[in-house]
Amino acid sequence: MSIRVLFHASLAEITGLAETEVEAGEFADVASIFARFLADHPRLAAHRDSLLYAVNREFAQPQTRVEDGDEVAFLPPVSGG
Amino acid sequence: MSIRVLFHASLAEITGLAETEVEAGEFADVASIFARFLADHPRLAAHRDSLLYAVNREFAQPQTRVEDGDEVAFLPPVSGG
Amino acid sequence: MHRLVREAIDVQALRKAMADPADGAVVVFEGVVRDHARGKTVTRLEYHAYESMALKKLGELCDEARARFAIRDIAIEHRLGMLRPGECSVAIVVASAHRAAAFDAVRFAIDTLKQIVPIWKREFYEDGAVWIEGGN
Amino acid sequence: MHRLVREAIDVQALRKAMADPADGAVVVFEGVVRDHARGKTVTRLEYHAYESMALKKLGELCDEARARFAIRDIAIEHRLGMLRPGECSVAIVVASAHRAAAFDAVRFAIDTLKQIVPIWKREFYEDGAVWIEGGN
Repeated sequence: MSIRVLFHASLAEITGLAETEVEAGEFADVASIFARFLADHPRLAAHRDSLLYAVNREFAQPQTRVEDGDEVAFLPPVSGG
Repeated sequence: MSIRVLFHASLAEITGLAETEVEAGEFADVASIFARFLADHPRLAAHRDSLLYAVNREFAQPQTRVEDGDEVAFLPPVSGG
Repeated sequence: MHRLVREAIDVQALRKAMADPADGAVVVFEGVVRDHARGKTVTRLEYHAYESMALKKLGELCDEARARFAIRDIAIEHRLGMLRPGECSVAIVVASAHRAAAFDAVRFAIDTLKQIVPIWKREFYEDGAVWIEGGN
Repeated sequence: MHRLVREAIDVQALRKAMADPADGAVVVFEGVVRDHARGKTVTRLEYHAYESMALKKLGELCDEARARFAIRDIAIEHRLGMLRPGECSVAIVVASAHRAAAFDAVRFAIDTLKQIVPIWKREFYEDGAVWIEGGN
């Protein structure tokens, strides 16, 4: 009963985590998972307005619902190419 | 005292000439040179409306003046690339 | 064909793999690591990807290019890991019967890649390194 | 750099000769001999040029591309003589700091080449050959 949580690029540096898990039952949506990590890593606040969310490798919104087995990723604005 | 005259691509096939010369004193402009070859090669008439003229490797007009030592070329619409 | 690779991109091989006698035009875009950015000397550039999602998005991008433009095929390779100035970070090859569609498709592909494919670069300077956020 | 060549165009060599660590983008256009045209099977294609004028016009075209677009350099090679389907008839390489100028310059170069450079192609079919007049 868990949700996989990924942080990429600068967000992985801030949290010190590239990948972790949270209990599925405790979080209803993407925003609630972000709030949980924001509490531990206040420097995430500066990225709140620009960051992108993905659920199961598809772009998502803060209010996107999450459930057991999902993969939630927090992404800075992309800069590939 | 001569002008070099070039025919390219389909025009060379029609005239049977890729390169020839005319007497410089007998021709005042590009059009008069074309008229001279049109007389010998009436199939050139079908190309008259589409063909391009060059004098000394620069695009020119029928009324462009010519003189001794010039290189006059008759060119079909280009199709390179 | 779309891949993320950690070795040097072989643009010529990518282009040869796309050869087809029905093609009249091939357009290739190569992104190259510049030795200067933001007024500083760039010593290295690191590319990181959310690989599973990046591959999904590259695949969708190729499908959309094939649907929107009259092209025969498109191939994209993006390199990951540490690169030096002058090295190729991304190569896009489009083959088509006529050139306009090939130009449009390559431009669409690189513009879209820079907007939606989860890949990030970190620029290394003589005095530090910075993750770049947002493209151009 | 602009050349008319009678051997196969080595696009990779042309591109490598353009490498510079200040470049962030390289765009390559290759014109390729198609095996079909005008509803017929093309067996061969012959390119003929008014060589002295074609070189002059290609040089002017490169100068104009460098003047109009923010590019570092442009190179063009056009092949002459007899080609088979699949072979490269013309290659254009543009290197620049940013990609938009490179795309614009390559497109300008091939569009202009097809309008003003005195080169002609003759298409050979199974039942004859035709000089093509006017481009696309």
